[in-house]
Amino acid sequence: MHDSLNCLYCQFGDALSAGLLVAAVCSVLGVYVILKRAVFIGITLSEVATCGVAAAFLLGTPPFAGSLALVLGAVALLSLPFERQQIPRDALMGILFIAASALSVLLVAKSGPGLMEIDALLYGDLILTSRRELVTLLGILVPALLFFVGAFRPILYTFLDRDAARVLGIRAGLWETLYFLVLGIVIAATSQIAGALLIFCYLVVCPATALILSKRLMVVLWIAPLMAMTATFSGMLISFHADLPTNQTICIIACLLFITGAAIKQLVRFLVRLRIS
Amino acid sequence: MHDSLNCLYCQFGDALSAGLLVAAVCSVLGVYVILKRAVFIGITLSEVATCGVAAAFLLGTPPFAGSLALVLGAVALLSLPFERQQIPRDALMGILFIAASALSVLLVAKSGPGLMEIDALLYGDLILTSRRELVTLLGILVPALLFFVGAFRPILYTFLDRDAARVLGIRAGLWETLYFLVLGIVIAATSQIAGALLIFCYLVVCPATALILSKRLMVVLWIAPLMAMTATFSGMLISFHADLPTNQTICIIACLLFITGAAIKQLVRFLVRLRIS
Amino acid sequence: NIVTTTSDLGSIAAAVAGDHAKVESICTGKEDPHHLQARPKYIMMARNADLWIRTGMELEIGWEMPVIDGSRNSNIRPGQPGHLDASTNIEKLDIPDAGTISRALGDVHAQGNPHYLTDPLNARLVARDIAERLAQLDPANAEAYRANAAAFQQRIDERIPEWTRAMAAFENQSIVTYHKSWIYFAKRFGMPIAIELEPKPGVPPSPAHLNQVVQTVQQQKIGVILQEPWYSKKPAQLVAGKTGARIVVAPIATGGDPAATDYFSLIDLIIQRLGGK
Amino acid sequence: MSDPIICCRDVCVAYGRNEVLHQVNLEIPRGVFLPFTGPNGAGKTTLLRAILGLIPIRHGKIITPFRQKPAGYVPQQRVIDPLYPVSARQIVAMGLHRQLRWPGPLPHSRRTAIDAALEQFGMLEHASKTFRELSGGMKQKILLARAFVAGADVIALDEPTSELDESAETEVLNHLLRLNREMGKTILMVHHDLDQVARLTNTMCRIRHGKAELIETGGSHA
Amino acid sequence: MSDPIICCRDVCVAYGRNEVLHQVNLEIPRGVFLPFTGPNGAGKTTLLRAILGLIPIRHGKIITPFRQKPAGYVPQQRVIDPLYPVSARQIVAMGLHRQLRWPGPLPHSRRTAIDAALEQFGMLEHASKTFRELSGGMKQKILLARAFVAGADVIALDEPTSELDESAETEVLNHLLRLNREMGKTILMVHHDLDQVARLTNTMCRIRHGKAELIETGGSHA
Ligand SMILES: Nc1ncnc2c1ncn2[C@@H]1O[C@H](COP(=O)(O)OP(=O)(O)OP(=O)(O)O)[C@@H](O)[C@H]1O
Ligand SMILES: Nc1ncnc2c1ncn2[C@@H]1O[C@H](COP(=O)(O)OP(=O)(O)OP(=O)(O)O)[C@@H](O)[C@H]1O
Ligand SMILES: [Mg+2]
Ligand SMILES: [Mg+2]
Ligand SMILES: [Zn+2]
Repeated sequence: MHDSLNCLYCQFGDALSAGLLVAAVCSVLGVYVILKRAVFIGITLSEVATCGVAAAFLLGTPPFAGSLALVLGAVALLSLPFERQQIPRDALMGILFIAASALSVLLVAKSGPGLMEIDALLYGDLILTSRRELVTLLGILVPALLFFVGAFRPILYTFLDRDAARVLGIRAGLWETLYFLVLGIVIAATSQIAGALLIFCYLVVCPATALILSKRLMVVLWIAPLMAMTATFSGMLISFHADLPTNQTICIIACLLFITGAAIKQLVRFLVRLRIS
Repeated sequence: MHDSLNCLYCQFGDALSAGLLVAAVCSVLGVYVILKRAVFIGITLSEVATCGVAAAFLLGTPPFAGSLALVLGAVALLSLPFERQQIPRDALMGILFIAASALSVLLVAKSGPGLMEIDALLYGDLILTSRRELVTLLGILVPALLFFVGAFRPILYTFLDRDAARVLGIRAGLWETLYFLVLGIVIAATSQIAGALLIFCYLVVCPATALILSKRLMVVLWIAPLMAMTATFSGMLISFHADLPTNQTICIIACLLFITGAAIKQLVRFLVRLRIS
Repeated sequence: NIVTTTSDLGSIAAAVAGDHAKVESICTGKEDPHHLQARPKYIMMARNADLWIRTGMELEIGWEMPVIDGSRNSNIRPGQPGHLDASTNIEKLDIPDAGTISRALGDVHAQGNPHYLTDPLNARLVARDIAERLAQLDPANAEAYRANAAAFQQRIDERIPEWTRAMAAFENQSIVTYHKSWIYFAKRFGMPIAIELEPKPGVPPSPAHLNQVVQTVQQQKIGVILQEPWYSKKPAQLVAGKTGARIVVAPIATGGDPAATDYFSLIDLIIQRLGGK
Repeated sequence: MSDPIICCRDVCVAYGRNEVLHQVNLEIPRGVFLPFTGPNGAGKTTLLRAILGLIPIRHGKIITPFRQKPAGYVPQQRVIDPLYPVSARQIVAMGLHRQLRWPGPLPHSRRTAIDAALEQFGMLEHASKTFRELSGGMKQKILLARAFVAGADVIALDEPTSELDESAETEVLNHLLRLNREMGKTILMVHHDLDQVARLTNTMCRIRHGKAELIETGGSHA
Repeated sequence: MSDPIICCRDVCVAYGRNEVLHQVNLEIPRGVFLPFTGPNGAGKTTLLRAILGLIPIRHGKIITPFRQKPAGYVPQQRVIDPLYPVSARQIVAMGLHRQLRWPGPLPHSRRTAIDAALEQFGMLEHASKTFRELSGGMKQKILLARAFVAGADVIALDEPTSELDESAETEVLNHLLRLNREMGKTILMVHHDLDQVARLTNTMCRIRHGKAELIETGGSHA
């Protein structure tokens, strides 16, 4: 008997679809986030977005314009080629994070509405996804995924071996900037709908699991979204039935999958060692 | 005429001393944090500490024991040698961050006091430093600095070229673990007193400025604390006279110093180029 | 089915509804109602609700509308009979003048201070409003609801003299609070609030502000600093250290302390704590 | 020989204050086998990378045909980020980028080209290893295969045989000679072994004291 | 010759499933000049690193004197994190670690030792450059200086001359010979040029098919 009250899909169909979509796309993009060592870009950009809203309130401009402007600015800075710089990319990311958090508080301290109001504006939670937001997500994530699939080779080659890529006639700077741009837009949009922590999780935990499990990029790019979708589905189911906050449950499931993956990996290593000697 | 009401030192002498001390020590340790590409270790460990307190409440153990235990566990994980792993150190750091944040919420969701209450326990603000906390800081930071000065060469060599260091008879694993251990304790203790964001700032922004300004490690290790102490002093002064939150003001001053440093660097480069051609 | 946003409302609504309706509250009293992590259960609660009662005045601004939207329960949307804003008939305090409510001077509580349930007489009003609304929604039991509300009001009336007596010592004795959450309570018992520790919600106190607090405490010989458990005690400790004032931590919502099981025991507890017991 | 394929006019290259190349004038004829020689730190790598457009020049002009047809390139430092889970075969496939407009599996003709390039250096059996699982010489072989696979007109190699064993070295040098003689490819190769250079060709580019000049190898080669 | 200084018994080394060295038995006499030869990917680097204790062995035992007195080591891959603001001189100073118990400026005797090592490779004028500002050959020279500066008894070099120019290569090989003949140092050197090897010594260690064996070089050397 189908008891619709106890059926996750009947009750939270939109949230479920949104979750699976976001999980799939973000975890694919996340493989490159890890390889490019830009792991904390998710929370950095959400701090920057908060700061943008605070600034927009102060200037009286529309809040989302402010947050978009600052996020794009941050992304532009981060897409600079760091190969020849004296500090690594993540140091700049850390500085952006600090500057954004501190500036938000200062902006709020001197004027504008409170931090709560800003947080409320940027607050997202997967379970609260509405039909309209689902459509927005589709409108952003599907083109992002298409971009990524289409530009797969030039982006991979640029990241893998920038010099060789440039000799091959690949416009490395352009692709790098485009990649970070798309990533920035995806993060900004999805964080606001599904929650910053959850997006961070999709961008990092699931790709990391995939990278541990396989040494083949193609396999990694398939495992990562599968992991993310599994975590999303089971996380939503568990949070539904055990009355837990959804986003955090999904994050924990993803982390458990990571731990399982790492354990399997170690086990396989151990077995191989045993069999050989 | 000395107006003690308008004198930062008379009013907040302990806070000022604590700030200068924390600034000096954390920014020295931070040079290695950046070079080791562990930039976000500051906020990761403070998330982990929160999670530890939440777990301690659930288990009925003393809260700080819980947070210390988890922080040490996280530090132990992070001091694993990542040179041969399939994911970089900061990916694991990201995973720890996510797991800790999500777990705190879940732990709190089911029982114990609210998350806000835990955050309040771990809340730190430089300006609120008491005499007792200043003593605690001295007790932790002075040994930490001595350790770092004493173990300067083995740690540098381990981080610079692990294989060569091992051939030279340096116990690379030991020094790496010790370094992260000291760092973890320093971060946990100082964050609680001076605030997580401020410590993050000392660990990242000032060392990054120093790294941009000089190519000599010794100079970097002197510039970084000078920068940090300048930012602390002027930040406290400004926050005192302009009625702004202290921690955030210091962070912004440090970021401004970074921007100035980067600009000077670019200017020098430009001038050299002009003079040559 | 009645769903209330905060536990205070829940407690009052339960008293009014008696056996004729099931009352559930979203916040348990341990969370700050400003920051809430959505769970599927909240949406299920909203979905099955016949009456939704909120504190209003933007207290739940962060999550209320997403939860209602997510529930797709059109009966409880604002403006519908199934939606009751408990603040409707409250005499609101702290409303910014129309002239100053510009963005530049904006305030978190743009519609006034929403922490009005700390005044028992406001609870009295709210009980009546709830009874009227329930009577409208469920005419069959209208009399029962009105009777319950009257009983609740009578209990309040009985307790008021007792509470006032207990608070007599505080009559015209200024106190300091952390957040602007006690103004209704203070007004009721004739206890002026001299200053808040937090200059603005979410913004840490600046040194100048702390000085001002200390001065105020000294000048007005203030003996008590009152705050909720979810704020850090450090600022209060600093002030207390310099002035000898006593720090009182009291819950502000039903369920915020094991002893505060319903609205009456909450007020009892606050007064007890203030009295130093 | 025919008109120059690469032309440097008054080229200055500097790192910060350190001017490595000073007013270099160089015309490299099409179809030449040109070793670059000179002591360590003379600026051979710098010149090669400047020609390939990988480092900005302070002054002067470099004319190359690489916009139309990219060069093949074997860098001196065999560093590819070890984190990337990318097989040796995929690195060789990178050389075919121009011919692989679309994502997805490689077309058959490309696969055979890649396999042939791998086979030539005896790397076919190691094709599925990732870069960090290869030994130093094997890394060099993979980068050689990547440079050759697309059949570029100009191939620039920076000490391409430094870590190869003797037979592989001979094989690579002979292959380069064949490419040069039979297919008219232009070969630019930084190399330290002057005896070998003399055996391969009779002109070389000597880089010294910030200058580059074409000189006779003085070898037995006719 | 005297008793063995390094002794491998039944040593197996594997990366995952790929067993690179299988039951290697090797006795390296004290004071020998021992080139390691073999095709690319044979396991030369693997064996050297196993002897130095840098990679775990699956099976067997390796006895070395490196606990008491560390070896000098020139790795094959010249990778030092380019981010570190550390000068070439400081990298050479690293070799003296055992003698530098305390932080602070170097004592005078150490400074002269470092300068001498730098001078020997003509790197004195480049001593204040950071590692990433050096050319490939210069990097190799710095790592050589680091390995020599402490006067280790055993020096293990992995293709130490691969990117040196001809004069530097001769200089390094001659220096190694002097160290070996005059000071009795044990030299383990991976090298590909068999002619040179034959000129240097009459025993070499050939690594092939997972085995390592000491054989005659068949060279003219007496
Ligand atoms: N990234 C860099 N930054 C600063 N200086 C550099 C950089 N790369 C090279 N140099 C300097 O430029 C000079 C030439 O270097 P280059 O790499 O071109 O030499 P090379 O002729 O290729 O030497 P080798 O035979 O050792 O490879 C050297 O003095 C080196 O120190
Ligand atoms: N980190 C690693 N992981 C997996 N396999 C490896 C690794 N390093 C080396 N190998 C494999 O071990 C074998 C021997 O490698 P090694 O580096 O010892 O060769 P080598 O004799 O030094 O070769 P070369 O002359 O090219 O330097 C090769 O097949 C290589 O693919
Ligand atoms: Mg070179
Ligand atoms: Mg090798
Ligand atoms: Zn409030």
